[in-house]
Amino acid sequence: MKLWRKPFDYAEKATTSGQVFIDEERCKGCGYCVEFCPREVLKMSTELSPKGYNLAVVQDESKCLACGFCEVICPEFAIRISTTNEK
Amino acid sequence: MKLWRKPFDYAEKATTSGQVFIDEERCKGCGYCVEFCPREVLKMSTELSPKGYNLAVVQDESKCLACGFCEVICPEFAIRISTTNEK
Amino acid sequence: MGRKEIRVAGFGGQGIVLSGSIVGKAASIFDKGFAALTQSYGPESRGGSCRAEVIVSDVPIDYPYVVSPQVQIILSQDAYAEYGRNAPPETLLIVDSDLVKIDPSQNPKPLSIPASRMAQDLGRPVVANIIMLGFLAVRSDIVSCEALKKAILDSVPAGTEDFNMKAFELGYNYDIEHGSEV
Amino acid sequence: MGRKEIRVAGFGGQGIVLSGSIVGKAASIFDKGFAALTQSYGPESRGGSCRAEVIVSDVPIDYPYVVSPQVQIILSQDAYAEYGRNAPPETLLIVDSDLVKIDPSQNPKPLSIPASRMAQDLGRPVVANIIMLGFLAVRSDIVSCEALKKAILDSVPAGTEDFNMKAFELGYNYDIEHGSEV
Amino acid sequence: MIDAMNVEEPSIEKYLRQDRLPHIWCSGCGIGPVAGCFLRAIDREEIDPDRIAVVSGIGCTGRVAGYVKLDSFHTTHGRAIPFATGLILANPELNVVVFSGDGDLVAIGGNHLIHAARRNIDMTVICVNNFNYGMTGGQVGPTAPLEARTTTTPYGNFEFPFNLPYLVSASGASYVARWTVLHIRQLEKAIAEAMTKPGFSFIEVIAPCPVVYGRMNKEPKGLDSMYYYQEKSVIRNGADPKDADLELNGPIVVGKFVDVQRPTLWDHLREVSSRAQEKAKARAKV
Amino acid sequence: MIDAMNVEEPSIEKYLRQDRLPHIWCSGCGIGPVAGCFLRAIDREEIDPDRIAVVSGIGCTGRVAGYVKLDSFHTTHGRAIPFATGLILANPELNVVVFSGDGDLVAIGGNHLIHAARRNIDMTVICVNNFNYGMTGGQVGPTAPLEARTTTTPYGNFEFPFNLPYLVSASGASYVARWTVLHIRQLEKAIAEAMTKPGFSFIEVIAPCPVVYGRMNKEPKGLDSMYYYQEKSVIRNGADPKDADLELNGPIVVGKFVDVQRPTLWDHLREVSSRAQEKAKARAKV
Amino acid sequence: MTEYQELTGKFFINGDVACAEGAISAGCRFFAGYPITPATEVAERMSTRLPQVGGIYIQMEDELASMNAVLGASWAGVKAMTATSGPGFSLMMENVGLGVMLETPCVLVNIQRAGPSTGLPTLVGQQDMMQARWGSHGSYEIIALAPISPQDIFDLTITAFDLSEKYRIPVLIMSDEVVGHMSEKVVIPHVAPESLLNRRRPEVPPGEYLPYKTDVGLVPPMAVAGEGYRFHVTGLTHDERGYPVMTADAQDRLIRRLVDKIRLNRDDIIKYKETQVEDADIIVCAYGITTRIAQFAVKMARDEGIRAGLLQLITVWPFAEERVRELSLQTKAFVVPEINYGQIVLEVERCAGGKARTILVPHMGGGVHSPETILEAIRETAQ
Amino acid sequence: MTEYQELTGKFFINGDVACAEGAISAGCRFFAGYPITPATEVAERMSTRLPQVGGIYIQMEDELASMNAVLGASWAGVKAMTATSGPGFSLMMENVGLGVMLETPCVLVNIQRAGPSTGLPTLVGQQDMMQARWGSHGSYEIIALAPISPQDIFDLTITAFDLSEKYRIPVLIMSDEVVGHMSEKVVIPHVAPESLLNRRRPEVPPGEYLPYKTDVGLVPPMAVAGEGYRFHVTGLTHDERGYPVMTADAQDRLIRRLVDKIRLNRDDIIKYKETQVEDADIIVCAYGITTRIAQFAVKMARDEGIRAGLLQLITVWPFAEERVRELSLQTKAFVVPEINYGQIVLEVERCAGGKARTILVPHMGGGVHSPETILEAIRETAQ
Ligand SMILES: Cc1ncc(C[n+]2csc(CCOP(=O)(O)OP(=O)(O)O)c2C)c(N)n1
Ligand SMILES: Cc1ncc(C[n+]2csc(CCOP(=O)(O)OP(=O)(O)O)c2C)c(N)n1
Ligand code: SF4
Ligand code: SF4
Ligand code: SF4
Ligand code: SF4
Ligand code: SF4
Ligand code: SF4
Ligand SMILES: [Mg+2]
Ligand SMILES: [Mg+2]
Repeated sequence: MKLWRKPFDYAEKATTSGQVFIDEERCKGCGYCVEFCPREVLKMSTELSPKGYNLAVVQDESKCLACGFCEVICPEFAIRISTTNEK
Repeated sequence: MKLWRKPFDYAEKATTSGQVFIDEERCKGCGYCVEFCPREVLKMSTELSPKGYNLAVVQDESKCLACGFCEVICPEFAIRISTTNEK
Repeated sequence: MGRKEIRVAGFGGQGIVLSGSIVGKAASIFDKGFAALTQSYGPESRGGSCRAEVIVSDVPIDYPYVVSPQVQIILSQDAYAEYGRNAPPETLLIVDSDLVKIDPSQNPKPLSIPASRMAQDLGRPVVANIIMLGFLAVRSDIVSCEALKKAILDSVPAGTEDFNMKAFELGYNYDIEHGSEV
Repeated sequence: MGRKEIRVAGFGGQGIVLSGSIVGKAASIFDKGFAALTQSYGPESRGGSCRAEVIVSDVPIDYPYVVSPQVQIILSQDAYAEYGRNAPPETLLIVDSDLVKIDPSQNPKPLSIPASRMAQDLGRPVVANIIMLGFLAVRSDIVSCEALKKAILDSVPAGTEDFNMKAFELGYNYDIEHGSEV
Repeated sequence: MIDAMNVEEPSIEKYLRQDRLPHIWCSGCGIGPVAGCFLRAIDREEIDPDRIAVVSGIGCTGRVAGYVKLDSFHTTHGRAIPFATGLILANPELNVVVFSGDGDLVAIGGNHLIHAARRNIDMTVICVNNFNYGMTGGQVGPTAPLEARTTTTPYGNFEFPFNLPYLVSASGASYVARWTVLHIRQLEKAIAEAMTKPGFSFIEVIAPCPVVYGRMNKEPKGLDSMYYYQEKSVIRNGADPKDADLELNGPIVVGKFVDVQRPTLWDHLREVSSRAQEKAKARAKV
Repeated sequence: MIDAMNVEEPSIEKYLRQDRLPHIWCSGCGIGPVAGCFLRAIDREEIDPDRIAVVSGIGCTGRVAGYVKLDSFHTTHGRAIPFATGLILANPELNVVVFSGDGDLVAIGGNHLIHAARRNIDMTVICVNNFNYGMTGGQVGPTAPLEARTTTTPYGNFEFPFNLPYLVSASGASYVARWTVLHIRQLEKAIAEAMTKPGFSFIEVIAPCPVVYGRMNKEPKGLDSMYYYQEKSVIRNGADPKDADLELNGPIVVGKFVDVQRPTLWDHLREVSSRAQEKAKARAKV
Repeated sequence: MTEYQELTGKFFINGDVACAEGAISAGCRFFAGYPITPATEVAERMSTRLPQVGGIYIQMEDELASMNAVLGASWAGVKAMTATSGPGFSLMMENVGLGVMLETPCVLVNIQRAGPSTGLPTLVGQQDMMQARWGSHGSYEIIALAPISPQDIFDLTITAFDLSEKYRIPVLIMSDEVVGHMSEKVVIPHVAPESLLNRRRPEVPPGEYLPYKTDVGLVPPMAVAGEGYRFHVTGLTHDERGYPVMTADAQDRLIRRLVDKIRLNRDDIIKYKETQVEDADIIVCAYGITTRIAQFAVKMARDEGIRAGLLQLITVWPFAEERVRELSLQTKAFVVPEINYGQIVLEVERCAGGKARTILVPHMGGGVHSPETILEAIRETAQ
Repeated sequence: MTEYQELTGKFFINGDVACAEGAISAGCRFFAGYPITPATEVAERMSTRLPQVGGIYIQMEDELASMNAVLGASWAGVKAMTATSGPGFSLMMENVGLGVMLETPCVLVNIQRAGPSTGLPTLVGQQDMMQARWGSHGSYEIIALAPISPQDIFDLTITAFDLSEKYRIPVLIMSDEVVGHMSEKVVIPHVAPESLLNRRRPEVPPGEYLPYKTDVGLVPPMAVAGEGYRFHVTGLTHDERGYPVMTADAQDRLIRRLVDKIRLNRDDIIKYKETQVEDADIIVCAYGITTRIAQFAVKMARDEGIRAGLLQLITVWPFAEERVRELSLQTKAFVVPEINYGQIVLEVERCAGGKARTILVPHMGGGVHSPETILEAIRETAQ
């Protein structure tokens, strides 16, 4: 039995997990993905891109629920979430 | 006492009487004045005017209440009612 | 036959352009010549001055306006003043006697027919112009009577053919019934 | 002094046109010469390529574009590729070191200052262009330092004067603090 | 419905360019009576005629500007409202009245209509709605009911019409009314109210166009239309304009639908102007 | 408000002209997410992309047409709707979507908007409302709230704005909704509904324009606007659009306001066409 | 929607109606317009006829909308037309430019009345001739034809559609109130669909199609919406892919091609008709209704022994520059009657280049010249 | 509403801003416009400045509305202006015609970008020059000025208002993106109100006033709304009373006067500037920004020993016909650089009348000519 090792957690239970790809060529650092990710998967980097933007980067992919919100809110079509079957 | 000689009549009591002037140069024979006069003061002539219209003419001025409706409805500004003080 | 010119003049609402169109159609479609109809009218939908001019010819027409008309049909006092009163004597002048007061001194005297009254008596004021065309058919050979009739039938709304033919006959026979003035 | 030409190139949002305008104003209003500022930008509000060119002269200017620049301030990699990399050696070339990677083989080596980082460190990214102007003031005599300062004060929003002067000084003193590369 | 009890109509001859009468409108055309109401409203409210400016576009109704002895502008098709906007903004002392047709104000001029209403600009718009383009010979207009016959809808009109009171109130008008030409007394009163009210006022007048629209829709005489109005009109002051749709041969809801107080464009402009002048005292940098 | 429970977003890369990315919109601009919703709605409803035509006017939003890998037309300022009208009438098999900005659709294009709604023509109009003219650098637009600062209202906006849902429903639209960019899931659903519904559909999307409008109105970053939407939005599906006015710093009523069934222009046209052809059998006279 | 109901035979109809019939014979199946005297009858005729032949008639809210709806319809693959007069023509100009830029086949009819502004709505003018060429902003070329009779407008409307399809450009029919409103016999022949020109369609699969890549000649093949090509077009300066490119280089390439596709094909496009010019000392150069008056005047002049001839411009734009240059070497003078205060005469004068005198015979509008006026000008010039 | 807040001194501003300041100095107190690159800054400046000086700035719903609001304001007695670029210019054309017909003083600024259609919104063109003359339907004349620098646009804006008031006509400022967006020093002097021209006002009492009756010259005095004159004006052809008269006669009288009031006053209206033309074998004829490039090229040519000169058209319309005719007798050739595919060159060629060659140096837009291109043309022509 593995149950005892995966304690009941609504968020984790209801979702699959995701991999996050951020296209650096497209990101303009608006911060939407970072701000509205329910799981604080992403953060803004402090580095300046060649066009002078701070880009979004993945901070802790393991938390990702693959909810896709970052993907749909991103104004730059810069994020792609791929779902991994289970955590 | 004159009362018995002027029997109570709403229409006559409430109004003064009028003289009707129709400008033949302006009338185009639409018939509005004739149709909507509450007292059948006016009628359409059967004569054709030089432009081919049947004009409105006064048929019985004595009935006129000077209500002015013919004047305001006339599309041609062709009618002028002048009020005489009493009948 | 060379170039022939007809002018119809009066005010808007009298079917003037339709008359011109019937004449033109008669001449160019049914009589197989050439015809050009031009028209002029003002901003009014009704009652403004209105004029149709038809040129009929056996060769293509260049200048499409009346230079000196063979026939003029006059349907208002204003039109009479403008075109009728001083028309050259060789012009055939036809007026609607209820709409035009002829200057008694004019010579030759224009032909006249009370077409609009006749139409009103018929209960169809709109056919005054067809009555007029019937009258014209007797008086002028610019278009053939046959062609005129065909053109009328081709031009009036479906269902009104009989009526219009009757009006045409009325105009055509007016002289016979009322005695020619010529 | 004849004709002198300055080009500032980078992308939209860097205050490039304002820099040009300050130089032009300094030269023509405070230094009493003539100056013409032209600009070119794309449809983007931000991030598109952007260029300002200032011609300074003691006689009226006819052709208002750069023919061969005395000074070029380069604020993006694209601009470096277009104008910086192959600039003639006599051109004074200044780049923002955080935004432009210089080709190591370029000779003479452009001057560089991390103006945008310095501005960010100040907490006011918008003053990067003013820092740059301070740096320019040390390196070039096209406009006087006095005039430049006046032009800055005349151009920035009320209430931000002190801040901008501080930024100017920062750029002006950069060499002293960081050692000149020339 | 006909209020026949008033006496002593003021003469409107003094407001007419008599040297231009008779006018060009057809026998039975509804435009004349509306023009008459407008002129009587001026008299009734004792509005200084020297301060009135009438602006029309192009159309039969647009000819109104040419018959009134007032400062009057016969502009281009659809552009009466922006022209009037220039007049009133440049001289707020004017009492500006736009008088035009449904095609002019709502087809080609529709954008200006809704924007003027939105701005709540001080003007009165009188729209004579005869459901078609009278001047050009009876083509379908944007108020023509579904299935109406016109010279460009020989198989029946296939477009829904606007409900003008609804459109104009949704845009922001302060005063919105609809009357037919037969409601001649109410119409005069409405125009008087509109002209004395600040902000944007709109009056739709349903009017016969016997010669083109009427002829094709079983109302070949003005009187036929008048009978129709008499029979089918329903006065519903205060009705929600949403419920004032018109249909072919359907009822005509008339009345005053909207009469609200909102700041006008001029109220706002005065405010802006004083702010600007305060700022200007501290001399702006260039 | 944020619905974070869906999984497996379909990729929209196949509908994007990737050779044109990154796009020209500023960091934080709200147009991108709306475009994304549109593309996902196509996928979601399995609409044949070969049959979609996208028409835009001129403006930042107008650039959408250039980024979608669909038949797409970048027309002139204000004229997307009439251009789209020609497309749909000439080929009713198309699914026509007009995608443009508030200035384009409601300022210069306002007349076409209300007339298309009136006709209930089969098209979906997506209006990105950022309260100003982004493309030309932030001038006041007809949806800018009273008192908003823009580059042409340095002393505050002195004109009332349109309430777009109200205007468009008063004109006759069959489907009317308003969402903000933050309501990204609802927006996608709304676009899907609109595109599959016959007749005229209109969706207003409140969107950040941080670089010009935001900068002047205390929302210098897109995120500032997003927080504002988060805080001030009130979802009221079925609300009377009349009550959906927007004010500076006021609440934002969002939701689906209108969803009714009315015959479309094409329904009417088919009818007319069959009448005409019957008549034509009895050969018309010339 | 249904089969084409052909209408053939001889009819006594006016120019407006003939124009509508010409359009239908040319395969036009979409008309969007806005009524205006004296062009309204084109629309009215279309509103009756198009539904009969499975086409669409729509009256738009204004002329701006009409012009755009026509462009949209053309991009859906349907031959489309609008008709207007001066004020509406002015309003359409911005989007004539869009038509040029997107390379959209369509036909725009201007039944000219007298202006400026509202002017004389019911009376003739030829005052929009230069506007036809220069009325939209930007550098471009256009094609404009001027008919002289109802039969001619019928025929030229077909020509207009052919040219518009061939060169992917809005073609203008610059007629006038007299031609529009005059009725004459018009022979409507059977027009075989094969005899009509149609825009070239792409022959490559969607993935390879570039909307503005030319293969042969200067006119690219045209895909239409809904076929799977998934193309993008824009009124911005663009490259072969149809993508905006904001550079002077892209502008140079694009505008040169747009202009040259007309300029370099001028021999195919320009049509004129000459009468007795071979020995003419004086050539009357005319177009539209004025041609017929001029014809009359030239006859009168010949009768008087003056060697007059007539050059009728059928294609007014592009202007018959070469031919006028040639003629200027063999004649003494051009007499140019126009119902305006001097428009096409400027082109004649320019091309005559001082070799032959150029005399304008203006008419301000509201009527045609009397033949005598033109004759008088011929006489004076002959002296 | 309040007193004029005068702004004088030296400023480093761009042409758009200078234009706005020129308008304010000229007494303009009404601006209605619609934003468009590269003219937006004119509007933006006006939106800040007009409320300060008691004027009205309004952003209308489109350019059609803007043009009409300007006309309305002028008829309320206020000097009024609008500013736009190509697409908006096209949209304004119908109502430029109304302005001409009603004889309405006002100023319309076109900061030209490259077209056709949306073209290159942020980049320069000089492609609307013929449209300026011919863009509205009907026969009319117009005045158009072309500035070459911010200072020049300041000055010419004042001139434009003066001319518009004097001749009661919309005056066009045909500037371009480079002039509009370039910044230079502009000296704003104190402009004494007495030095400005104002429309003549009626001197007769209301009963006797006829809006279009001329007393001296061809320009009638102008009443404005609200003064008690109770006048009527119309875009229809009209008589002296302002009443519509639908005849060719009325048309002839009216249009001749409208045209002649400009043509016969051309010596007062037309301004040009000549540099070294006296001995020139080749005269470069230029206007707007191109003048400055041409100036540079002429200098280079002179340095090479080529006798080149420069004719700068300040007034572009009416065209400096007489002067070009005169010069064509003394020079060998005209070289005409334009940022278009040949517009003003057509007028030069026409007026040169074969006496001097005319060479176009076209630039399709999106940039100015390089001085070398013009020099090259001069060189080739010189051979
Ligand atoms: C730009 C322009 N387009 C079209 C016209 C032609 N035109 C004149 S009046 C009119 C419509 C008139 O309809 P409406 O406004 O309803 O007035 P009505 O004649 O019915 O009173 C039209 C289309 C015009 N003068 N100008
Ligand atoms: C006829 C015309 N007028 C003006 C313009 C300039 N212009 C381009 S985009 C635009 C406004 C854009 O505003 P909006 O539609 O709200 O789009 P946004 O940029 O805000 O997304 C304007 C006025 C133009 N291109 N054409
Ligand atoms: S939402 Fe997109 S553009 Fe914004 S920070 Fe995240 S990845 Fe970058
Ligand atoms: S998919 Fe959801 S959880 Fe994962 S990074 Fe994106 S917003 Fe966060
Ligand atoms: S005033 Fe009244 S009663 Fe007298 S005629 Fe007129 S409508 Fe009849
Ligand atoms: S209402 Fe006027 S126009 Fe009509 S019949 Fe009576 S008088 Fe004549
Ligand atoms: S056409 Fe109609 S609207 Fe015009 S005047 Fe005649 S009846 Fe009145
Ligand atoms: S200016 Fe505004 S609307 Fe335009 S791209 Fe930038 S943020 Fe978006
Ligand atoms: Mg109407
Ligand atoms: Mg916007």
